[in-house]
Amino acid sequence: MAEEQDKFCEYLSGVNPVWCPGCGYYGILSALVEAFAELRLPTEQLALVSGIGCSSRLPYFVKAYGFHSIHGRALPIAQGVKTANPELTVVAVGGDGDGLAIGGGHFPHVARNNVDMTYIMFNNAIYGMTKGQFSPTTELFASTKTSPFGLTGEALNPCALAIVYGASFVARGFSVKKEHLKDLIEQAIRHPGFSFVEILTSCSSFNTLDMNVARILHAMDYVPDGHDVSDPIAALKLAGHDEKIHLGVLRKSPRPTLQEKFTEIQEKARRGKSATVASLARQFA
Amino acid sequence: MAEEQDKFCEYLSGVNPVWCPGCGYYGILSALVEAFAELRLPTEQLALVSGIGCSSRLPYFVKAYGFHSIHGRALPIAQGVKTANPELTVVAVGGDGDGLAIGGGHFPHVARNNVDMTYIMFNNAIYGMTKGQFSPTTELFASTKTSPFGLTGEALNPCALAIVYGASFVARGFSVKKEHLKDLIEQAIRHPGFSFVEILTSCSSFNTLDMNVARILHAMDYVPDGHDVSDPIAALKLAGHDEKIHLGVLRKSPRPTLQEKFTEIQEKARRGKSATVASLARQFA
Amino acid sequence: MHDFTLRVAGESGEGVITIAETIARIAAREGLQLVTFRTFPAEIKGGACMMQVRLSDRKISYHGEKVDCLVVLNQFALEDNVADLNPNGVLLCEAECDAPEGTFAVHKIPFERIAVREIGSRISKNIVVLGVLAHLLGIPRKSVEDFLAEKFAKKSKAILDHNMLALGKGIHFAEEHVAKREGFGFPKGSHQRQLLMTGNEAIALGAAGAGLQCFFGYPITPASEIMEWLAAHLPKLGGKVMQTEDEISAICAVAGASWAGAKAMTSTSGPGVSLMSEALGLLSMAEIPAVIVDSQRGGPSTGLPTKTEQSDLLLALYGSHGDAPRVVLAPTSVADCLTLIGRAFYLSETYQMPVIVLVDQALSARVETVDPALLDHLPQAARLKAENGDGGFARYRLNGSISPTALPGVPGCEHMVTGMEHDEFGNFACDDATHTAMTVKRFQKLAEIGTDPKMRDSCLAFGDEKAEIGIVTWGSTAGPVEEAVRIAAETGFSVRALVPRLLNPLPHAELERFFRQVKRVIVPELNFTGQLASVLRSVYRVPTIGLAKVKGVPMDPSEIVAKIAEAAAGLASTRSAEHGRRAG
Amino acid sequence: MHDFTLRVAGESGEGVITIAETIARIAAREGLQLVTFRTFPAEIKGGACMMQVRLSDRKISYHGEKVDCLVVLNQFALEDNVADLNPNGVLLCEAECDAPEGTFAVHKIPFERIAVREIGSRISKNIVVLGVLAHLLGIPRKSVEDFLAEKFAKKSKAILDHNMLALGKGIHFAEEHVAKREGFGFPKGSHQRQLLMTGNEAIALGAAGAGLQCFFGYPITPASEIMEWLAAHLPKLGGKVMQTEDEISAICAVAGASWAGAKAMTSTSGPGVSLMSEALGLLSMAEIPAVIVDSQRGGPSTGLPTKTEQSDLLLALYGSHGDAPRVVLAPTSVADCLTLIGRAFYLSETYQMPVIVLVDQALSARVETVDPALLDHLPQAARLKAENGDGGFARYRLNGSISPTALPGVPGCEHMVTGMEHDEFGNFACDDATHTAMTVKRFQKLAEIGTDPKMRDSCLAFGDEKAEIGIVTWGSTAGPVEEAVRIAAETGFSVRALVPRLLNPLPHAELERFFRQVKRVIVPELNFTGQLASVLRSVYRVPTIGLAKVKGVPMDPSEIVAKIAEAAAGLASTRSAEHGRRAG
Ligand SMILES: Cc1ncc(C[n+]2csc(CCOP(=O)(O)OP(=O)(O)O)c2C)c(N)n1
Ligand SMILES: Cc1ncc(C[n+]2csc(CCOP(=O)(O)OP(=O)(O)O)c2C)c(N)n1
Ligand code: SF4
Ligand code: SF4
Ligand SMILES: [Mg+2]
Ligand SMILES: [Mg+2]
Repeated sequence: MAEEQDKFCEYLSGVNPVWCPGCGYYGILSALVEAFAELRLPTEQLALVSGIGCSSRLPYFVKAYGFHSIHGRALPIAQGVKTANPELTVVAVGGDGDGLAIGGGHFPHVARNNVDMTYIMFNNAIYGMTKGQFSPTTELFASTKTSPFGLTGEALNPCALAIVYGASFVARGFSVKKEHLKDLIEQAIRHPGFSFVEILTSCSSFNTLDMNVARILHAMDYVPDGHDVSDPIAALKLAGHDEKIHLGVLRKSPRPTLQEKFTEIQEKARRGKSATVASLARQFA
Repeated sequence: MAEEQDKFCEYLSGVNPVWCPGCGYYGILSALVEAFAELRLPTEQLALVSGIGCSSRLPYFVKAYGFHSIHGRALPIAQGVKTANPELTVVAVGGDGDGLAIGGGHFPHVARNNVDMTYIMFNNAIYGMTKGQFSPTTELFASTKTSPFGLTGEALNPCALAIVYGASFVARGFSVKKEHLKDLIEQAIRHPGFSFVEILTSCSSFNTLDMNVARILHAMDYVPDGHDVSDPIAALKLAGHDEKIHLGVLRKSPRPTLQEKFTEIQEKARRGKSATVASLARQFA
Repeated sequence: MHDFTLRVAGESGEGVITIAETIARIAAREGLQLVTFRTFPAEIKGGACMMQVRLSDRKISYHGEKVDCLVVLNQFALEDNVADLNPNGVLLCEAECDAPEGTFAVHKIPFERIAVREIGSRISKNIVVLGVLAHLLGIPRKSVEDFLAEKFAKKSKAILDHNMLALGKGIHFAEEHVAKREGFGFPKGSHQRQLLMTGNEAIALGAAGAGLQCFFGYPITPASEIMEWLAAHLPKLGGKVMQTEDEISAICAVAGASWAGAKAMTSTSGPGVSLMSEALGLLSMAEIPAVIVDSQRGGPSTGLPTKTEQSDLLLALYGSHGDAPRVVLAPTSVADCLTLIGRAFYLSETYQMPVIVLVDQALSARVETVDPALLDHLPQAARLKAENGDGGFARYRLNGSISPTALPGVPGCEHMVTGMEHDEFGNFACDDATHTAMTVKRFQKLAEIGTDPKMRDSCLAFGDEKAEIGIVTWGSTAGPVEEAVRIAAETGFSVRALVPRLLNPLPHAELERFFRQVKRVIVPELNFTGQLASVLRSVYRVPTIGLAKVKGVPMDPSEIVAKIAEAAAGLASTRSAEHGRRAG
Repeated sequence: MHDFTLRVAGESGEGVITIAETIARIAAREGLQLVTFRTFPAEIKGGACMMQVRLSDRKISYHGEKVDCLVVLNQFALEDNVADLNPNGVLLCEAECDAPEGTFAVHKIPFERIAVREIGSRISKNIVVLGVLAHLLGIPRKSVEDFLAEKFAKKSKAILDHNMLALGKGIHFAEEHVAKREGFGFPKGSHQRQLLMTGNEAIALGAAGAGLQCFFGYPITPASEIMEWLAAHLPKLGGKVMQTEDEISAICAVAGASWAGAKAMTSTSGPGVSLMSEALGLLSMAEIPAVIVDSQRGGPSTGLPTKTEQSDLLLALYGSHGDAPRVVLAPTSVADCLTLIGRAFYLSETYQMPVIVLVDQALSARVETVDPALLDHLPQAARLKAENGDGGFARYRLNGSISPTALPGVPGCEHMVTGMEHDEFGNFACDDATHTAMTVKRFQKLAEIGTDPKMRDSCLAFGDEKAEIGIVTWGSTAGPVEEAVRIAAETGFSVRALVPRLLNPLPHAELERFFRQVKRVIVPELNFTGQLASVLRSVYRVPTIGLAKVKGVPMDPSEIVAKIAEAAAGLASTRSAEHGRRAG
């Protein structure tokens, strides 16, 4: 126990989280570092990349190489990190606004390129950092600061998006179900290729309705045992919220990672011969 | 016949298309103006918005109010147009690169907000304008100018995306099947809410493989009669290319449009009372 | 007393802002002029915060450097703020605090104990403070009671009673323990009720008043409140407000809405303007009106989101590829926010181009009095429009810089607008002659704005018209500069300050006249590279004395006064050297 | 003849470029120096096009204003181009053309008929033209044959034979009908094989040579070829090239890859740079090396994608919110593209900041000779790195401007990089002192680059060192300026030109010395607002004589010579006025 605690602490930077009391993110942070500890990942091999938002502050609190970047750009940055150094364990974290609003254009492409990394989206259905405007996943809490008379759009479903984008691992967790969440994160990191984990979590300051703990505890269910993760249509069905909100691994579709593709490309390009800059210059002679 | 021809010409601006000989876009242009003619839309009520690409040149060739904008931004601009003047028939056109690569972040949001407009994507699976780099839908023609040794990513499926984004009308046409296409465009324009039409079309200069006419004629099939357009899962199944490439209307999910939401919001805000700037200022007294 | 400055400081959540704002609201009702200042904790929740309120019976433009009365709710707040208390001021502190020695009067007051013991709720503390202040500053009890009654009108009677009780306890305690001072406290008001609002509220209200129809935006500190106010109120006037998925979408939707005929606007901060760079160029090229508000914060990048800075000027001027003209305005006060947002709509609609309004965090957030009459002067601009046509509409007619537009829907005027270079009809054209003619047309607008009679008042000026020491500044730094000029005059330095509120095109006539007259030019601004100074040097080739700081809060008048003294010394020594040479 | 200029013009798709490029390749093999120029039709396919090749036995920097030999394949091409033919030049035109009267020699040649009738394929026309040119310009038949043999080495023997036949027919026809002229044609080469490449190829090759590991980009005219060349070749060296979904993704992936330790780069044109504005600020703030190439095209907005312009300078300098320093380099020739891309990696890696390299469509696309030895001089820069640590790594150590970094993977140096203002450890800090100290640190780098010994050669200079008329220009306009200075000297005007290749920080020592010496400063540049001129005025407060044009093609030396003459006249009249005054 004490040893577990120690292992856990090894992954904390010592910087105290700035989150509000009661914020669901505390639970996520601890599930995350426990997963790191379980996987015995060397801290120096861990690259945590985030955008901007309360959730994106997470890297400061973890002992790892951390990149707190700009709003919505965690994914392309993470893709660059992994491309440059495939040895690293790359994890991108961020909010629903960061990932589905301003950063929503990058998600399909990093997924379809199967960058071998894990993307963890903290879905609190609100913009926490900017104090309570609706996000693309806001559904129940209709009268946010920028929608005082109701929302205009239907909410997006992050897991359904990830599936259609071709993410090769898609799972949904809940900040309150810490053990389950830890396990999902471990699986996601272990999975070779692009892994997506949506975490339902409540913003205690600005939206306690959408991801209300009691409500979700009531509405949730685990992915049924017989679910075929290789079937995208089955995964899409489970991803929907219609009856129950399903927690667990929804989809797996293993295929070559971006890194493997790069290796293949380099081999094809070389055709067994080695090249130098001087040899390349010869085409201009 | 001559009268039909006249009607058709009424919708042409007189500017000659700059497309390559053999480009599939000629067929699309004629299906489009025939649909306009069929619908008897007054030219001055037509607002055509486009981004950048060969396909985005279309508005120049049509008699209408046209906005040739910047790469990837046709949708948010069109949303602005419709918001300002709900009377207009707003049609956005553009390429697969314009809409799914640089502009891919806007698509989910205009769809989920159900802006009452029609978005027509010319899917030639290539960047035509910039002379032959792969696009997010390139699949078969692997060795494009920027992927000489093969592609790294899986192709995206525009109709599947539109369905998950909550587009309230989703259809797929083929530039060669002009009558069918014309009919789809008509339906899309008539549909209240956000309508999406993907058009398969070949780039005669830079990609004749992915949308090869003979190949598609062989692989295509029409949406079967019994298909339930109100079922998103059924729509997603048909949207896939696994066995056949299905042409026709895949999905319809009528719901209040953005304009209707705005009206509702204004009513709620007013609570039956009328306001003036002076009355609003009183809160600061 | 003509002028009185109060500061309240404590922990975020303790009611600091409520106390200061209540005092401010009551003062505004009495017809006093007000400028306030507050800090924002960088923490997501909690953290130190303070609010300062300066009241005067005359027009003021700065929140005051020293305070006459300081209220602190804890020891940290005391230590952080006591240095700013006037030697003959009054310190009100929570009873447990360790007050330092000083010439000021100190009153330790058990605010919290009174609240907890006598009223039974810790959150009543702020009303107790209010009671003490009412007594000390000589605010009529009735004014405070009326205000509270209005404020809690929609709450239960019990809540109101509760607050009235707290107020009474505060007043009562003060009457017993706090000696009132002659001439200390509220100046006499004009009794002409002033509006009291933040810069962001002034922008939102002014935009509504100028006819804004469609607003698109994306939340960002410190601009979000503009969108939030509009979301709550514009629909009442039939307007539409929409939060988009990002700033690119917002500016593009503005472009679309504006093309379709609506007065359209967005508001953001630096990161958003950076993202809008490409679309801003489209607006210049396609000649589409648009109003963009940038509430600047500490940069670069995500920077210091809750701190103020004036470091987006060069971005506003030049932040697009190609030669892309845009108008830049910079309000100097909250009232000016209201006025200039109106002007922004006038200029964008008239000249068919993007107009960027630069404010900053401090101005966006500070509460100030605004004369309600300003609302009546907001322009109701209209675009030059063709009402019908018969085909072949020349949207970009080369006949002067402003071509009539036709809104979608007008029969016979169907036409193209485009971000590509184009001929008069909007068709792509890339020959030398067309590109040159169209570029000239687009830039000609700036020249015309420079001589637009409606823009004659583009500069503020303070100080001695004959002074040899000059100051040019912009935006919210105008306040500290005005104060500095006043202080300098008292100390015997004669200074003239000029504040262009139109930064592109610059008001050449005024600036040239100014530069002909002054011998030294100090340019105070809240950025590192001296952005306005660099533009002035480029355009007028005047030497400038930079006073460029990135400190996160408004400049102190004393920093400016010090620079004035330096410049004066420099001038004197040059003069005596010259004199020496002439004598020698 | 030391110098010879050939132009080929016709319809896109007719082989115009092949003809001119073949001549160019053969000349480069002979060791001649070459500068070329070509236009790009704005149409998606087809449209008028031309390519010009200037050959010399000395270093040249401009493609030539007048041509010695003009080959036109149709009447339109003839009419568009004949005005540029030297009075004693030679016109080769398709037989049906209507050649105008002139002092030049005219040869009507049935290129197409020969191709169709005698070789049996219209597309052989270009080889027939080549044959005629080989004869007229005195190119050894063997050189042409060798070249063709190599070019078609991988094709079937039949194809090669076909082409050899066409070549023979061309030469044969010319021998019978086209009189050779003494001293007309190819100058004598040095026989030191030169590389022949475009500016875009030089950038790509130079980047590979400087150690580029990861490239991310998005296609855009006129920069796409950089990415395309790299996609085809960098993987051979173990590098990775990826087309991203947009420019924002590209620059962000560059940021990520660079942070992880790779030399990383992107290339784009103006619209892409506008979109990258926000992320560029992140690179400045987080102190991450990155190389960004901007091949400028006509603006603003989508503008004139196939035309050249130098109108992104101010964007490159100032295009981010906040005070965000970046380095800006501007190569002046194709060879310089190769050299300066190497320098860009050196500066970005050494100073840990973004470096923008500004080229333009004309330079990107033009083919020029490059000395192969330049490849050996490309720097192999390395970042200052900590190799291990024991926790608490101070990524932003305030000890000089360059703090050692640690790459992810190094044990014990785990740390944060961030776009927020931060303390030495990368933790968010928003106090005045930290923000000021870190801003100073970030800008200090620019000062240090200014005195970096590796950057001593930051300026090119031509002309008379004692001249009173000065020219400052940048980028590809250096070529026309060098030519203009030479022409002006011949006409009796003494002129000195200075071309900073480093535009931020400016090479102050050289510029200041220059401004002390010259009495007039002309600033030719291809934009409307005079962007470099405005910077020079701001920094040095010198009066400038603008020569700012947006014409879509490189400036003509004659335009510059005219301005020189004007300036000289102005100078003379001032002088005589002064003289008069002194005499009076
Ligand atoms: C370009 C840009 N636009 C806007 C912002 C302001 N901003 C900061 S965080 C945020 C949204 C936060 O919401 P989310 O991503 O859901 O994260 P959370 O705070 O809820 O964890 C916004 C809009 C910014 N920093 N940069
Ligand atoms: C910001 C920006 N980036 C890149 C470009 C260059 N560009 C023009 S069109 C285009 C893609 C065209 O492909 P697609 O959208 O599929 O249209 P198509 O030409 O195939 O019809 C690109 C990358 C641009 N104009 N602007
Ligand atoms: S604002 Fe919401 S999301 Fe942010 S820290 Fe507070 S509770 Fe958590
Ligand atoms: S490049 Fe392709 S898409 Fe563009 S016009 Fe030509 S054939 Fe059509
Ligand atoms: Mg959120
Ligand atoms: Mg395409």
